[in-house]
Amino acid sequence: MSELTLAQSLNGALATALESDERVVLLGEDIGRTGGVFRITDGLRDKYGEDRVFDTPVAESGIVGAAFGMAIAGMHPVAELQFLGFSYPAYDQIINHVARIRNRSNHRFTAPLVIRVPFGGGIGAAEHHSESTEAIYAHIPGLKVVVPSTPSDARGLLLAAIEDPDPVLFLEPIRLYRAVKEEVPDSYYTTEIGPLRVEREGEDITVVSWGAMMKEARAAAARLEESGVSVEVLDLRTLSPIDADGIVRSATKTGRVVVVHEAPRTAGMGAEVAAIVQERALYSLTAPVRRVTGWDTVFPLKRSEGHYLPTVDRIVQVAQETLEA
Amino acid sequence: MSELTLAQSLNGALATALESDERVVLLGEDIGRTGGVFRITDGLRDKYGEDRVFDTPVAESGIVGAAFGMAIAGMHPVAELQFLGFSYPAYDQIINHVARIRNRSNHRFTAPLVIRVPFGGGIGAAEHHSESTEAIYAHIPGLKVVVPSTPSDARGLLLAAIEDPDPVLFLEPIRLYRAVKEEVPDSYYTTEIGPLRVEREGEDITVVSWGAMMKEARAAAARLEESGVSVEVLDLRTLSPIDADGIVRSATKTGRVVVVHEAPRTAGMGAEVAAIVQERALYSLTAPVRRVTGWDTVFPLKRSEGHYLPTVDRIVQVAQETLEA
Amino acid sequence: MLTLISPDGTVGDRLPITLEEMRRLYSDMVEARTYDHKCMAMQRQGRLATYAPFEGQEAAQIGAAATLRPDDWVAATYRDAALMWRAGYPWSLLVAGRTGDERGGQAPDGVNVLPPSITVGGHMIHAVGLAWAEALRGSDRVALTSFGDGATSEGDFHEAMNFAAVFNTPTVFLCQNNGFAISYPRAEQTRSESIAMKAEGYGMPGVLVDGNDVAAVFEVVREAVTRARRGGGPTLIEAVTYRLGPHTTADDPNRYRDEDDAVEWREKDPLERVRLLLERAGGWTPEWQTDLETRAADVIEEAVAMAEALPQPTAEEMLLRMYEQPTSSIESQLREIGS
Amino acid sequence: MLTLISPDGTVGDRLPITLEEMRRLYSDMVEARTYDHKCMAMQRQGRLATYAPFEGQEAAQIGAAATLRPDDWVAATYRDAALMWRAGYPWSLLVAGRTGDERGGQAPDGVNVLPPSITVGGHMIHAVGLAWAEALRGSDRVALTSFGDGATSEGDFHEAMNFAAVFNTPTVFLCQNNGFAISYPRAEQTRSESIAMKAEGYGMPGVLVDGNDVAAVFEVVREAVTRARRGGGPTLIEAVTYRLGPHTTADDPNRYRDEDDAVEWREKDPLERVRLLLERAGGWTPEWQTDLETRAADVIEEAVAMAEALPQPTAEEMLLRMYEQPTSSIESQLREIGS
Ligand SMILES: Cc1ncc(C[n+]2csc(CCOP(=O)(O)OP(=O)(O)O)c2C)c(N)n1
Ligand SMILES: Cc1ncc(C[n+]2csc(CCOP(=O)(O)OP(=O)(O)O)c2C)c(N)n1
Ligand SMILES: [Mg+2]
Ligand SMILES: [Mg+2]
Repeated sequence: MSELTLAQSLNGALATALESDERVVLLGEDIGRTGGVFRITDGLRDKYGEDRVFDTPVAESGIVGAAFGMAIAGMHPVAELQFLGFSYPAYDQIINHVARIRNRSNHRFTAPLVIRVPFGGGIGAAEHHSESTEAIYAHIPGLKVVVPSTPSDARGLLLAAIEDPDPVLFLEPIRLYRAVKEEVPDSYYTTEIGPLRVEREGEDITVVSWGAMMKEARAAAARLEESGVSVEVLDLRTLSPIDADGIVRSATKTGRVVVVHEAPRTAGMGAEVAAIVQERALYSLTAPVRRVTGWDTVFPLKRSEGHYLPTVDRIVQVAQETLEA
Repeated sequence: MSELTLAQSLNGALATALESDERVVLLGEDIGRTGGVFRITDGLRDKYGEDRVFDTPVAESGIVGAAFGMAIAGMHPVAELQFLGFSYPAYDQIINHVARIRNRSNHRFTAPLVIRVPFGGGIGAAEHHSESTEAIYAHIPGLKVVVPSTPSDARGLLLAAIEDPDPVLFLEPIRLYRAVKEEVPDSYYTTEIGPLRVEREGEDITVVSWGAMMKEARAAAARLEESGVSVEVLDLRTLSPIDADGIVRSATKTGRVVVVHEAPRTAGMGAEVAAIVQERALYSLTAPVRRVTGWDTVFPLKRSEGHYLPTVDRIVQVAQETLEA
Repeated sequence: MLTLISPDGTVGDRLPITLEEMRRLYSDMVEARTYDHKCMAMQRQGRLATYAPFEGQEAAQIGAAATLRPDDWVAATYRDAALMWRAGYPWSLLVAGRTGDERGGQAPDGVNVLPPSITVGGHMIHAVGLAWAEALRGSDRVALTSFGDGATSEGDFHEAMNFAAVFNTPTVFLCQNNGFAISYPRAEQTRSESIAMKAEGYGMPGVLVDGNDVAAVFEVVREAVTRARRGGGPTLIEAVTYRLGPHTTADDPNRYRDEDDAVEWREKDPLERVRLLLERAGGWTPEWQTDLETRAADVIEEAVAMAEALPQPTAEEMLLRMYEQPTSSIESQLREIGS
Repeated sequence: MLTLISPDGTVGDRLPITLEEMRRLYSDMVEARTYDHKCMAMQRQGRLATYAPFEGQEAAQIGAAATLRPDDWVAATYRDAALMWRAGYPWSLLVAGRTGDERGGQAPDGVNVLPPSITVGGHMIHAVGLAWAEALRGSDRVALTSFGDGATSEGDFHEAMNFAAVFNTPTVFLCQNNGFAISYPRAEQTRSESIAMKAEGYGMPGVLVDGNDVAAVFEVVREAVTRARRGGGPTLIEAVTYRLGPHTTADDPNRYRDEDDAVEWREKDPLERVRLLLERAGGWTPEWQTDLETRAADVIEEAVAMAEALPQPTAEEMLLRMYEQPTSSIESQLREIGS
């Protein structure tokens, strides 16, 4: 066990994967010499060699396409894209090739690769550096989308993603990289892709979130508990496949659901959560599922970030409205 | 007035736009010499010249990026991408540039361009030729997403899209190109982007759809009426901005909603419709909003198309379950 | 541009292969053309979905594939049936794919040929990744990727070429420049004099070859394959050829090209020149030709029969084909279908 | 590679411009460097978001921009503040952008400079579309796009170059090869000997120039601009230079490069060589230098003050910036914010 940040835990998980499976290679922009813009691959090239950890030209489609070819040939590549806002040049490779090869070849060829991407805002970054467009990936059949929010989940989910026989998009919440520390086992363990994690049990209302917004979700829950409300907090952890049963279980119990995400509201993952809840727990609902989300705008620059990101206040307010409905 | 197919109506609208606004130019793969794979631009290069209608190299990002530059410089380009499955190489240009320039330049530069894309399945086409990934575009702030399903809407919406000061993704239902004929005015008219169209009024249940699935939605409604059910059918026509008020109005009236689309269910636009309805009309709902959609799979090849596409039977069955709920 | 066999069947001072090998290549081209004609006919009968014929491009495809080892990788396109077949992919699966059946994409075990890429340009980088993986684990397999002149305009072509050169991967890029991308002529596709010369911009050798000359194609591809196998890195080869038929069965070439061109190119037919050469060398008789054609027709008929005998695919298969283990969403949709 | 002014300030037989023009270029470079240093300082004080310094690249940027007409188009990057400014973009807006304010992207009316592209590679094709539009309506405006060595690996570079050549658009491609893409050295980015030579693969002229020599840059860009203006089509220019500072304020160059390199490149400083030249020609005095620096400092301080005086942007502005007319979704969210 070591007390680790999320960033350290990811670094450790990658080291473990490189150590335990020779099919694992890492590739991406600046991940070798500098250890990546967030230093998640720090030290790995020195330790595991230039034949395992590759700096690449600036070409996202190339990175994913090459990793895909390697995966078909039997390797387990872990590609890094620097920010989710720079993943779009690779969108075609992901949707038209990576996610489809098993289908297209009727299981003959498969693409066990992981695409790691830092995502989300809140650090006053430049344009395109704060995106959280998870919905456009969760909509792709054949791809799994995973989002850890704690150091120990990060390790378990990343090792599970690398082991997975199918491709996984692994989204890393930038704002949490160094925000929390937790005891993380040093052993090789995996956390199942799919099931959500009940972060906190409660009776009156369910707050559903993932990634960096878990911080606000937790804080809002704590605030609400102070005024005597019992809040159940769910960390989805996996957006595709989404844990519909887990969400419905909680919604049925509390009858009230608030879903929180950074992405714009329209056609975001909050819609899917709301759709599932009303589909399967309508008669348990005492209030509509409400969405506390980013607005339908481009993620703004530093000075307006506060206008955009869901705050603890907004979550608490919407939760209270939901409780009063 | 002329009796036109949807394809002919689009061709006429493009001719009208070229005729009435010299800022309009057309560009895309094979749209000049051959009039495009679906002949939507047939004859336009001969009539309006090689300086208005351009065949381009095979490069979707280049087509959209160049059209974007032209739009900033004051033209109103209409770009064609051959199929929605080939739009992904241009996704980065669309999300990171086209949809953002107004925001990024605080209104100084704008991109009044239209990206026309045939979409949807049902004609036994090759892989990638049957996509309906409208959700990944509707999620993009700054972009409008329009989908006509009738010849007269096609003309009015396309002219409105070309006039629009902001970028519009214009999705054309392949299966309907030549499936219906309708009287279409020859005059210059626009149909407002945004408001849905009530295709048929009813009291007992609302069926929401768009694009090619309108055909099945209509047929299902007709079938249900035979058994005495009064069905309201909504054609969304615009997916972004979505006409939430229009949807809620109908849902409030009928209390029962079925949404139908071809795309995979998870994180598709049906989720947004369901989310809106339960958010704003929960207490009017007598049954959950149900989604009749494609499965969470790649759109299959010809022999399995029937397994994938929502059928009239499936819609009727789900509507009946909703009515009995 | 390297030509070894002229359209009239005469050769210069050398041929890279024996007469017997040449007979094999000829026989392969006859079989491929038989397949192509059969598919065109089947499509007209409504038995196939859209079909993209390769008539006129047999030399480029057969000549290239003949240089490969059975365990090499191939990433090719919708128009590369001859190439894929010569690399080990059964005709029956190629036909099955064209009937609209995903099972057609399932190469037999041991055949390292990817299902044909329908997107233009996206698959070349896969051959870079495949080759890179082989090099990393010390095998001497190479990856060959085939694509058209139009595909060279896609950004992915650029990224693939650059990655291959930067990482020195054993990848052979085979561009079949058949004059058109659907209706768009090669002369407009790019202003560079040749496609082969684009290789220079990546620090990679580029070779221009007569794509209707099976011996010349064989020679230049073999050289590239050998170099790649020995760690010498990637090569770009431009095989200049012509698509004699339409782009696909949905296309009408009269809209964009002069049929005189096609007539001219028919005179450069890749099969006929080899036939003339073989005849002159005593390696061809009308009886052998009849024999070849009969055998080819039988082989293709059998393949068609196999493809058409595949049972109707089920909805369950469609859902189960998405992941190794069905996810919760697939499982719930399976239940929905079952009900 | 064309050099006109050597690092020691000596010139060959010709200079493309007068002494007075040279003084202007020098003065501009001093002002640009003042801005750069100021931004680095402000970032350390927490007054700016991440900043990407251009120190060492002033000659490439000022020399190129000086060739443009005020109505020409510019599509440049996060590192091109000097270029954008010389093309008419006010320092105050450049600073505003760096404080994290979208209003910094709003070029004044008449200034045809796009907001800096943060994505690598995506903006070059915009300069193709801009130039194409101008050519179509018969204006003689050109579009210049600036980008780095790393950007040439993106697929969009390829598509932009190809479209420019195919449609003969009046576009000037200026690659500032500053040796690195963050930590990735130019030698690995591509195996081609130069970036300039990539132009050939598109049938476009490619020119290699000493990017630290403002006169040489001016000359080759002027030639390209003139050709483009006269309908002669696009040009690719590679200006070889060096980023003396870190990639951005978040970067530590010691992780990937030898500081000796930077020392060596400091000796090729683009300002110093012009100062030496001017001094020798009687066009430079220490008093003038002090004057320039004082004036530059004042100008930049004023720009900073303007940027920092911009009122806190509102949430409403953020929503209203998405469309000309707010859509129904924007309107309902405005109401939500208001409540
Ligand atoms: C990404 C993408 N864009 C567009 C298409 C539509 N399309 C199919 S074939 C083709 C032309 C390709 O030309 P070329 O590469 O020369 O190959 P050929 O068909 O001549 O063999 C186009 C544009 C596609 N399949 N994929
Ligand atoms: C599409 C995209 N991918 C990755 C990045 C992250 N990134 C920012 S700058 C940079 C290096 C660019 O190098 P170069 O083009 O040489 O320009 P320089 O920074 O040296 O001026 C990278 C990879 C980005 N901004 N956009
Ligand atoms: Mg071709
Ligand atoms: Mg650089």
